[in-house]
This record gives sequence, C-alpha cells and structure tokens, in this order.
Amino acid sequence: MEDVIWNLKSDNVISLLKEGKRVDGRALDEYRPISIQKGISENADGGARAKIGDTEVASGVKLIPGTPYPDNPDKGTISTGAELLQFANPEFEVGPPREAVIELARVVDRGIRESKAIDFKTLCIREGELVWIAFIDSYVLNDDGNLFDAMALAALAALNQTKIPKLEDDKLVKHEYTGKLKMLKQPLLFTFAKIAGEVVLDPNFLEWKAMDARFTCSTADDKTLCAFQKGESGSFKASEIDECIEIAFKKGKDLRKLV
Amino acid sequence: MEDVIWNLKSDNVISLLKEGKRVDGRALDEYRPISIQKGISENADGGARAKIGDTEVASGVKLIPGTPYPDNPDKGTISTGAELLQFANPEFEVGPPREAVIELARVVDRGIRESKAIDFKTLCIREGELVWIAFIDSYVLNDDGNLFDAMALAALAALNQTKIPKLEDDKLVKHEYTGKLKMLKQPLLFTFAKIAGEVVLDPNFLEWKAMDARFTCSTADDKTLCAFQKGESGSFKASEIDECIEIAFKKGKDLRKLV
Amino acid sequence: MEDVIWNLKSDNVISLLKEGKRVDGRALDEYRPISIQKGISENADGGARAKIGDTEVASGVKLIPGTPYPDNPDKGTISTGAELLQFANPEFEVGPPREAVIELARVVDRGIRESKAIDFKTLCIREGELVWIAFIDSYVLNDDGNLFDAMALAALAALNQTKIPKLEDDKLVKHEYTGKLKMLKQPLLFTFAKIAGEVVLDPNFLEWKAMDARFTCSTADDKTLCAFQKGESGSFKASEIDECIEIAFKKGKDLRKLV
Amino acid sequence: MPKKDEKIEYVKGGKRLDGRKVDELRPIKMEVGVLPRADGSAYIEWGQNKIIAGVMGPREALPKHTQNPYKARVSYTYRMATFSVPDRKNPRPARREIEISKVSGEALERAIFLERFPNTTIDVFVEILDSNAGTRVAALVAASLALADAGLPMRDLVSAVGVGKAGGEIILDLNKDEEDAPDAVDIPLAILPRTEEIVLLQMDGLLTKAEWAKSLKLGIEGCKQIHEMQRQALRKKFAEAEAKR
Amino acid sequence: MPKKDEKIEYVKGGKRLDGRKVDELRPIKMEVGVLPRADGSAYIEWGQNKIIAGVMGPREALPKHTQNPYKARVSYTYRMATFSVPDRKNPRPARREIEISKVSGEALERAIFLERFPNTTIDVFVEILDSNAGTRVAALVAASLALADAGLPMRDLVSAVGVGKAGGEIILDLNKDEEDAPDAVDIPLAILPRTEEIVLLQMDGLLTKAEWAKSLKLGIEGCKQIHEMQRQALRKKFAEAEAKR
Amino acid sequence: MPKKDEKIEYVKGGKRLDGRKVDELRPIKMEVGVLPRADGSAYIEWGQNKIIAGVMGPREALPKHTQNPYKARVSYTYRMATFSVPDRKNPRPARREIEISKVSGEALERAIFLERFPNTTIDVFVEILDSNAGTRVAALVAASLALADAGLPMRDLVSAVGVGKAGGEIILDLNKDEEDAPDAVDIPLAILPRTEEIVLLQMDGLLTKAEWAKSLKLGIEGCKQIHEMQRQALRKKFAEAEAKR
Repeated sequence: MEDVIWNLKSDNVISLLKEGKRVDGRALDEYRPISIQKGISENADGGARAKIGDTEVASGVKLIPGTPYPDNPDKGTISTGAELLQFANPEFEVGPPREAVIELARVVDRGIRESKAIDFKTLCIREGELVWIAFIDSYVLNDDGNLFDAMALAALAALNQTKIPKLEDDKLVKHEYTGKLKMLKQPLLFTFAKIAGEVVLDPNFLEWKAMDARFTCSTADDKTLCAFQKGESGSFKASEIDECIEIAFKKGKDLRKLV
Repeated sequence: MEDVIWNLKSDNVISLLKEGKRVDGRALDEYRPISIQKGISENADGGARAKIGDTEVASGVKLIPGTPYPDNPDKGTISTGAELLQFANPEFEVGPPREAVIELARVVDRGIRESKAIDFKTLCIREGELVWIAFIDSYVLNDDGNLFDAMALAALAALNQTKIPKLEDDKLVKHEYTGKLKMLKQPLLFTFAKIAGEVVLDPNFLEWKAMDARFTCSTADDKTLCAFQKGESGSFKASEIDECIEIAFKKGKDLRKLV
Repeated sequence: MEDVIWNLKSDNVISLLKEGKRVDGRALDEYRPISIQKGISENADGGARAKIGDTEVASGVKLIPGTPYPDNPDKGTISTGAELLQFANPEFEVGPPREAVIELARVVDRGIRESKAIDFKTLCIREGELVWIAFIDSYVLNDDGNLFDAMALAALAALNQTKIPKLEDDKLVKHEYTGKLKMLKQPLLFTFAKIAGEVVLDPNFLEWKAMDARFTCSTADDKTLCAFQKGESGSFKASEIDECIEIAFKKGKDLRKLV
Repeated sequence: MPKKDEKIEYVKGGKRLDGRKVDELRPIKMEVGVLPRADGSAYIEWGQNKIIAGVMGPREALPKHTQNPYKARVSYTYRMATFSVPDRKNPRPARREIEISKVSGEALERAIFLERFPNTTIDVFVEILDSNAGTRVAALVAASLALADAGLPMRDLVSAVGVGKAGGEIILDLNKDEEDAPDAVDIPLAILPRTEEIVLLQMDGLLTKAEWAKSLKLGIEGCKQIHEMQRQALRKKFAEAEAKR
Repeated sequence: MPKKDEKIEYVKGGKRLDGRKVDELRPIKMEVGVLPRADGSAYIEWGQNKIIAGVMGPREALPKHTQNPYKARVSYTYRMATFSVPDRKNPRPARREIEISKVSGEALERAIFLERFPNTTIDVFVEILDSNAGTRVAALVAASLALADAGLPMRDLVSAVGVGKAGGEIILDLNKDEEDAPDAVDIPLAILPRTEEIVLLQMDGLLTKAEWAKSLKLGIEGCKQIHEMQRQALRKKFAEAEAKR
Repeated sequence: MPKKDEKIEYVKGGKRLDGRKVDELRPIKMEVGVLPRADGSAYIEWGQNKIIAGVMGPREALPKHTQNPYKARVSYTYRMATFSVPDRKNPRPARREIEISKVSGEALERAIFLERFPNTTIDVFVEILDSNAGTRVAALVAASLALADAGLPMRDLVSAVGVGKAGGEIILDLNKDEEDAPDAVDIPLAILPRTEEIVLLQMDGLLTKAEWAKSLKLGIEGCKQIHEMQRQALRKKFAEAEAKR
C-alpha cells in the first residue's frame, strides 16, 4: 500500500524532471536554503545544528585523551558516529537500516579525514602515550533527504568551534580549555541523485525515494577532491560524474562562507 | 485467549476488594508469610534465599577487587544484578521484558545504595588504586508477585552474612576471609499495588496482574525514607502515598528482625 | 515440504543400510577421499584447507602476544573458532544454529588441547607477563557432512606448518619468524553416525540428516584416546562405542600420514 | 563544582548558589512543533538542559503480538547524546536510560485516552542534547507538549519538576551543584495538574517524613508553574498555526 | 587445592583425599516439586553442588518455524549463577554453558516419548547455585526428576555420573581437587538405566583403551546407584502428594 | 613496508617497486564453480589476495516484509577471515566490511535482470582468505563470476579494478606498499564493460580534476582487461561442463 503511494509520488518527480522541473521548483543544481546554529551544548567541546531545507542534523564534538595506535604514535585521531533519531523519519518504525547509517557515518568521516582538514599530529599530547581522540557524533533530527551533505555541514561547523580541554595529570579538567582545534581545510560533501536519467544536486526526500543512483563528491577546498561515494543500484556515465564535480566546486565557494 | 482469562481473574480480584477482601484472605496491609534461608553457596562470599509467600529469590554476593572511579578514589562500590529464571514465571516464554528486570535491579540497588547501609570507604583497599566491588546478583526462582520486596530481602540477608575475602599480592585467596562486611543500616522495600482505587501491601501474582499503579517505598531504618519508585500507568493521590509510608515504617520493625 | 523431501532421502539411506550398503557405495568404516592443501594465506602464521569428499574447511593460525592467566603464568594457550560460511550450506538461510557451531569449535579445541599436542610452556615469552595465544580459526567452505573430522584435519595441518613470529619490544615484526611451532602429537577426530541401528564412519550430508546419534572419538596417537563427544537424541550401546574406538585407532594410522 | 566533603551553605540569606530562591525554577523556554516529519514535537531549554521530543502515532503496533485490543500502548525512549554530559556518554543505551524510559512512558499513559486507539502504539522519543540535572522531568514536560502537538486526546497535560534537599534545605528544581551536595535528595515528580494525581515519583537519598511532606508541597507548586508555561507554549503554537491559515 | 605440579597420591590405602572409596559417590540429596509455578521441578545437592531444575511444557513451540510436526523438541538451558564458582562468573552465557545445554538436552530427548507431543517444546532450565565438579551430570539428574514431576511419559529416567582418572587411579564422581590432578581425565556419562543405553558421553584427557573399559564399568554402576536415589525421591514426592489428598 | 615519511620514488624508469608498469595488473587467476553446495561460485587470486565467492538464489526473501513485489534484492556480504590480514581481524563484522558489502551489492544489482525474480533474494557471500590491497574490487570480480555460474540472466558482467596515485604518479591496481604512500589515493572502480557505466566508485585522498580524469581512463582500461579474463574463466568452466556430459 505504502509502496503504491511512493510509486505514484516518484512518478510525479520523474514526469516533472522530464520537463526539466523539480518538485519544489528548484534548478537542477540548486541547494535548498541552508542555515547553521552554533553552540548547541555546553557539555560538548564543540557543537552545531545544520539545516538544509527541512533536513536537520545536530553534531557535537568531544575530545577524549586516549592511547595512540602503535603505528602512529605521534598522532591523534577522529571517530565519527551517526544516528538517525526515531522522529527524524517515522517511516523507520523499528529503526533505520544499519548499513545505511554506517555508510553515512563513514562517508562523513572520510570527507574530514582524507581532506587532511585536521593535522593529527597536533592532537598528540605525549608521543606514544597519550593523544586526543575527537569523537564527532551526529544526530539526524529531521530527514527530508540528503543527510550526507547536512551531516558534513553540521560536523564541520561543530569542529570549527571546538575547543581543546585542559588536562591535569592526564585527566580532563571540566569546562576549562587551552585553545581551539585548528582546522586546515573546510571539507564538504555534495550529493547528487540520478533520477530517470537526470542528475540533481541536493535531493529532497521525494527525490531521494525516486532516485536510481547517488553520487557524493567531497571537496577539501576550491580545487581539490578528497572523497567519492557512488551508491544505489543505478549507474553513472563518466561525463555525469565530471559534471557533478564541476558543480561541487562551484557550490563549495558559497557554502564555505556559511560554516 | 489468555488475556480473557486474566481479565476474568482480575475482575474477581477487584470485586472482592470492593468488599474490602483480598483473594487470599489477607488484610490490605498484611504481608504473606516470610522466610529466609542463609548459606546457599559456599562459593559466594554471602548468600541467602528469601520467600514471601510463594515468591522466592536467591541472592549471592561476590567481592571482587577493582579500580575505583576517578572521582571517588577512596570508595568501593556495589553492582546489583537481577535475573528472572525461566521457570520462575512460565508466562514469559521468550524471557521477561528487559526493562522490567532493569527497573527491578535498579530499585533494589537504590534501596541499598541510598540508605548508606554500606560505608563505601570501608571497601577501599588502597586509595586511588584498589577497592572492593560488591557484586550482588539475585535470581528469581518463583514469581508469585512482588519481586521487589523479596529481592530486597534476599539481597539484604546475603549482605548481612558477607565475608571479606583475603588478598595476597592483590589477588584473591580462595576460601579465606579477613572479616565481615559491615552493614550500617537494614534497608528494605515495601511495595503497594493500587487496584481499582484500593491500595494493598505485598500484592500477590493475581493482584500484580490486576493493578493500575505500583508504589515502592524503601526505608533505611524505622524513621528514614531512602527511595521511592512509582510504576505502571495509574496514579496515586498524595494521601495514598502518605498512608503507604506509614505502613512501610510499621511493617519495617517486624521485617528487620528476620534478616 | 522440505521436511518431506528429507524424510524420503533419509528413508533411502536407511533402506540401503539395512542391506549393508551406503548411499555412496562406501564400506561402513570407510572414509571419503581426503586431500589437504597447505599455505592458503601469507598473512596467516600457518594455514591449510582440508577436504573429506566434498566437505571442505579452511583453517588459519595467528600467534598473538597476550597476558597469561594468573593461575598459569608460564603457559600460552589456544583459542579455537569455527564459522560456517553462508555458501557452505544454503539450507541455513539465516545462519547455522549457533549451538551447533559452538559445539563444533569446542570439540575441535578439546582434541588439540587435551591431547597435549602443544606444550603450552613453549608458548611462554616472559613468565607472568607475556605468552603466545594461538588463534586457530576455521571456516567451513562446503558442508557435505562430518564437519568435525574435516575441521580437525584442517586445524592440525595448519598448526603443523605454523611459524612463530618475531617480536621486537614485545611487538610483532610483520612477516618475520623465529622458528616453527612444535607439535608433540597429531590429534585427530573420528566421527561416527548411528542410523537405524547401524554405525558408519564419516557420515556424508545425507547420512548426517538421517542419523539418530553421533559419536566423535579423538585420538592423540595410535594408542591414546583424548576426547569423546556423543551428540544427538539417539543412544549408543557400550559395545558400539568400543567398535568405534577400534576403527578410530585403525584409521588414524593412515590419516596421520597425510597431515 | 564544590568538593563533596566541603562545608557549603546551599541557601544563604534566602538565596541559593545560583541566586535563585528556594522555590524558584531555572529559566525555561518551550517551543512546540519543531520537527516537520514527526506527528508532534517540542523543544525545551530548562537551565542548561536542552531537549527535543518527537511523537509518532498512534500507528499499528508491530510485531502483532504486542498489540493490545483494549488500548494503545505508549513506547517512550529517553536518550542522551554522547556530548550532552561532562564525560562522553557511551552511545549504547544505559540501564539508567532504560529505567527512565519505562517510568516516564507509564506516567504519560495516564494522561492519554489510550482506549480510543486499540492495537496501536504511540511512540515518544526524547533526545537530550545538553544536560545539567533534572533532564527526566524536563523531557517529560517536552514529551507532553509533543503529544498535545500531535493532537492526541488527553485527560490533562503532564507537568513535572524536580524537588529535593541540599545542605538541609528543601528546594525546588535542583541544579547539578545542588545534586552533588553530600546530603542531596532528588525527587523527580510528575502530576496531572488538574487533579494533582501523581503519575511519576522517584526518590534517592535520606529523608524524614516531615521533609517529604514539605518537598511534595513545593513540588506540586512547581508543577503548576510548569503547567502554565506549557499552556502558553501551546497557545503560541496554535495562534501561529491559525495565523498561517 | 593441591598445586598442579605436586606429587599427590589420590588414592592411599583404598581411600581418596576426601575419605571416599574409589567407587563411592559424594553425599547426595534430592527433592522433587520445589517450584510452584513450573510444571515440574527438582532440587539436588551433590557434594557441594546445589542445583535447581524446572520444566515448562509441553507447550506450543514458538516461533512457528521451530515446530516439528512429528515430535516435541527439548530445549535445555544450563546456567551458572555468578556466585556459584570461585571466581565470579560473567552473567552472559559462556560457550561452555551453551555446549553443555546442547548435549544435555539431546540426552533427555531419548528418555521422553516426544512423538506424543508434535509441534510443542519442552523447556528444561537448570540453575547452578553452587558448584564443585560434576555439575552437568548432577543437573541432568535433577532435570530428569523435574520431567517426571511434570508427568511427562518417559521411556526411563536419565541417570548420570562423572567418572575418570586422577593420579593413575580410575575413580567414581571426581571432586574439584581430583579434577585438578595433572593426569586428570573427566568423563561425564548418562544412561537410561533399564537398557544401559548411553545418552551422554564426553571425555577430556589422555586415556588408554583399558582405562576406558574400567571407567565405563564403574560409571554404569554409579548411574545405577543414582537411579535408585532418583526413584526414592519420586516415591517420596508422590507419597506426600497422595497424603495431601 | 616503506616508512610513511620516507621519500620513495614509486615509479622509476617506467617501473614500479614490484617491477610492474604503471598500467600493469598484478598476476590474476580466476576459477569458476568451486563450491558444490552453492548455486554459483568462483575463486580468485589477484596478487596476494585470495578470495572465494558463493551465490545462493534467487530464493524467497525472508522475513516476508523484506520482499519486493517488483524485483529481487541482492544481499552482498563481504567478510575477511581473521588470518587474512597482518594483524588478526576481530571475527565480528567491522563497519568497513558492512559499508563495502552495501556498495558492492548495489553495484551488482545494475548487472542482473532483477525484475524477473520478484519477491526473492539473491545472496552473494565473499570470504577474503588472504589480502594485500584491492580486495573489494577483486571480490566483486569473483562475485560477478559466481552470479554467472549460478546461471542468472545478466545485462553484463561487472568488472572492477583499483586505480589511484602514489608518489605523484597515476597507477593501476595499487598494492599495499603503494597504498601506504604519503600522498596515496585509492579509487575502487567497477563498470559494466559493454556500456562503460560506472556501478561502483569510491575515492580516498587528495586529487585534482586532471588527476581524476587520468585515473578514470586508466581504470576503465584496467576493467576491460579484467573483463577479458572473466570471459576466459567462464568459457573454461562451460567447456569443462560440456566435456563432462
């Protein structure tokens, strides 16, 4: 029954796209309105909420001292978690599919990690013994499609205002800080949906349900790519990928001003 | 089908209560017969079985050396576990509801912890390094209603005869002890069921199934309250809570003689 | 439906056995063809694949430094894992029964452990501080009955070619070795199925489905028993057990030449 | 944070450490209808606490054997974000969260006309984004608003507050410093304000009967202040909705 | 507990360390019908071992796909209380407990006329409250009594005992000290006493054929002693039940 | 293994560290039909990588609510044996394995005429026995052969390869040493060779547009070499099957 309704809605998305139109009237390469709210939790070392249209994600960062990996004794690291809260998408009565949430977290993670936005050496406290682990945990509050870009935005905004806690005898001193986390790059994700042969930027929920294939492109700055992720059962032509990359660079300039 | 039978049984509980009578003939504020059997396991550091009517719980205590919490370097602690064995209530074919068992364990835990029955400082072995953790694990053998009070009784009886193991080089010496665990208070739980407007002490299984609301009151001694827990979807009037507290203090005098 | 098919197949196994014949023409005490392939993974410290007929198991060994048990400070140990890969037996759509796999792993483990094939003292690196733990993990690739014997064969073949890694500052030096793991015994399993009163060695898949009872006998060498395991809901006569033991010793001589 | 063993006067000259009077609530902000995809939602800031609540349902209870042919069931989930507490919270639900979820859901059941929706579930989910004492009562207040926002027929709103003892004084709405007092007693309380029925009541710590009586009185007054704020938040939401028509 | 490397004579002048003869059981006490809500139950004390067993069923097997249209299935659960062993046991089922549950349930299946109860499950649950070697056989003996107490039609009782080797001697019903002998062999054995069919048989340790033959003989005799005690415990229960009428 | 900070020339005189040219694959061996009980299977050795793949289905999707009335679903499981990596892998599925399973299964879906098998599942399982860079693409190549071996109607085979950057050079089929280069970029790529449709594409590391263009060209050529090997492996299998008739 529900399947039938979704099929009808998808048919509508598709027939409009055939005429070059999107269900919400946007241009094919247009983002929905974006807003960012900082400082969502005093207990977090950094935090922010990001909205793309009605899609909303809250991200918080906690810096925790831990032991470094044996093969990287002088480097801290990040750990990126994602959760889709039950009210974000009432469709998932028994929770969202686990693999989809893991993919989401890992793509956001790679955007940050592979861009080298954080110099992990600056997270070293004492070589071989103690380093900072930055736990970046994101909660989807409302899912109106394109969680990837919204979560990347929220996570980046949270990192941009993250403070480094004070340590005494290797233990955290609560609510005291020694400085700010240094961000070398401003990595962002740009997600495209391919629907009945057309490629659109920032798919909303209806488009998300109707899409055949998904492509996410992460840029580290205005001329460097740092991660790709193709998903879903459809395919892309090489030329389509190239167009997506062009748009990602173009949109990146605007978005980086916001975070 | 089963629902129908329970509804009929509950109707009977209610219609008797309307005449001021309980299904097993007790007064509204009367406990079922209580008995306690000590020394149920030589491998436990302390242990006991408690029966209230046909409700029976076995509790055992193990003292294990562990590291203290950073914010309480000079204090040991307790950890309270509860399990409803499959044969205790054949109704639960695939195991009892997890939340109900967690609530049970936590209410029993708070009764002991908040009463300050154990001075956690006496469980310190070496400040900041080694403390005793008292694992109090309880198993429900037969569930004829009011597991709360029976488990609290069994746990208290077990604690009252708990011996402190001998340590050599920070390791346990098996079956050797250096003294007894000191109990400063004798905390007990008193559970009431509200059924069709009437409040009864120590509900049996039929009453448990028929109740609208539950109130558990823990007393540390004959004049100090130490924990409350209201449960189920019904409500209590403030005056009803006060009556329950009165009865709890009155009954506590008798029960403390038993443990 | 599937039950019906299996019942028909089992009827066939049984009616042939009544005439002294097996479905695949073997004698009652005859193994299927056995082959062993060594060196299946350069990343393993030892590894092998073993086939008994179409039943195939891959085993690999990793030696990892760890802390000894307090009561055995001068001894390393083994840890034996088993997994039935999904394609090994398509019957198990949602995975094989967990208890069956645990039993399998534990019987293979006891065969190795109880035979004293490995002198755990030779796995000691520094008494009380550091010992080798040999992780023996086996994967069933194809299940055509009698996983027990095939897994024991693969595990033994893997152990027989296991090299001991080099340590520097208590850390593994990758792909460098200091010697070979010394095997004192060549323990093997011999599994028998009792089907409608007849006892057969090395049951294939059809026989496995038809069997009433199972008996596995592990021998450490040509005259020492080291583990038994009776399984399934049927029973054995004492005389049947004795015959199984005789056959196990007889067959052991041939099998030990292979590994 | 004061050391636990230090001698502190928690009320001095009628004022508490943070300047409040004994019967004074922390600053509270409530907003109704904040999640477009949920059937009902609310956001609350209560002191440092920041909590978002969403309601889905009534919808068919699944799996089938959880259906009650006589009434809807309420499934309440209280969760803390990893970054909502001073130490990072493990993302797995803690036993504390499971217990709070159970008693909070039971408290809400009394407020809803559940018998009108047999075989269904009403799913209430609250996420704590920031915390400083009293999150379970603040969450319950937000959840109650979210239920009303979802248009569920209710006997009354559930209003809740913390009350208790610190430094020998009975005070309303304890903050974290007060909860850390050596003699601290914390009493989460929720009522249906119209009838003053108690639907949630827990307590931790040593208390005499007289102290309990005083606490209960203070708590009920607190709940009534909360109730007034809840009504205002709902009126604001409905006025806005009306204006949009 | 003797050190593992020490030279110990486990049998000296015909007596074992605890004074028993080689073919002597530890003191055993059995009681039938101890759990009011279970369909059948029993309690056993066997040396230091203290075990309680309960039976529920036959009842409909759920989920449906686990039903066997030809016979009942037996689900056996062997669990150790955290405080039943010298070191605290982790409350999560260990792999050892899962294996013991599997082979013990299979052993009981042979004793019950399962084909009379198609599509059902017979749930057997045993909890170890205290332990000192030989719990799995003691549990099986208690479980068998609980099945009889539940009135299930049985081919025979299951009788079980441990047998094995310590210090070169073949002995009945090893205790923990004997199981810790450097050359210890432990053989849990269960039979249907009437036919001497073997329904459970495991073994750990190095043993010759001759030693096995001797062990089996001793084990079967032990099982028969146990069987006699089981019958007495059941007679006592039924006499009491009769008296109560 | 070179230290990460060392200055290394990854391509010198047209040759890579292991002697290969920039556009040269490691030695590859493919075998089809290796698992008697699976519906289709294949084994691949690709450099040090050793991988076995099996296919079961199409068969009824269970539980029922996972059925799609319009087409089959592909369930892909990528797992690494504990001993397949330098450090022992925890046997529990890692998040990396779950993500790879998801995108690989989606890549295969495009190749199969799924709409012919409504309400069914096609289960693909790959086990990595040994590894050295590029396992996900090697696994996908083996899985594609296993699907063909199972006789499933396919639009095309899926051919896959890794491509990327090390030491500033764009190279085909990176090995572990090259993946450990300080500036390494790894791009797993899978296509349907006939139409050159991209069905899997991931990327890690810093890359310019020009480098990406060069990588994609090299990758597509690599996929076509792989495709030819896949066709040979299938021909060999069918010739053998024919011969056996």
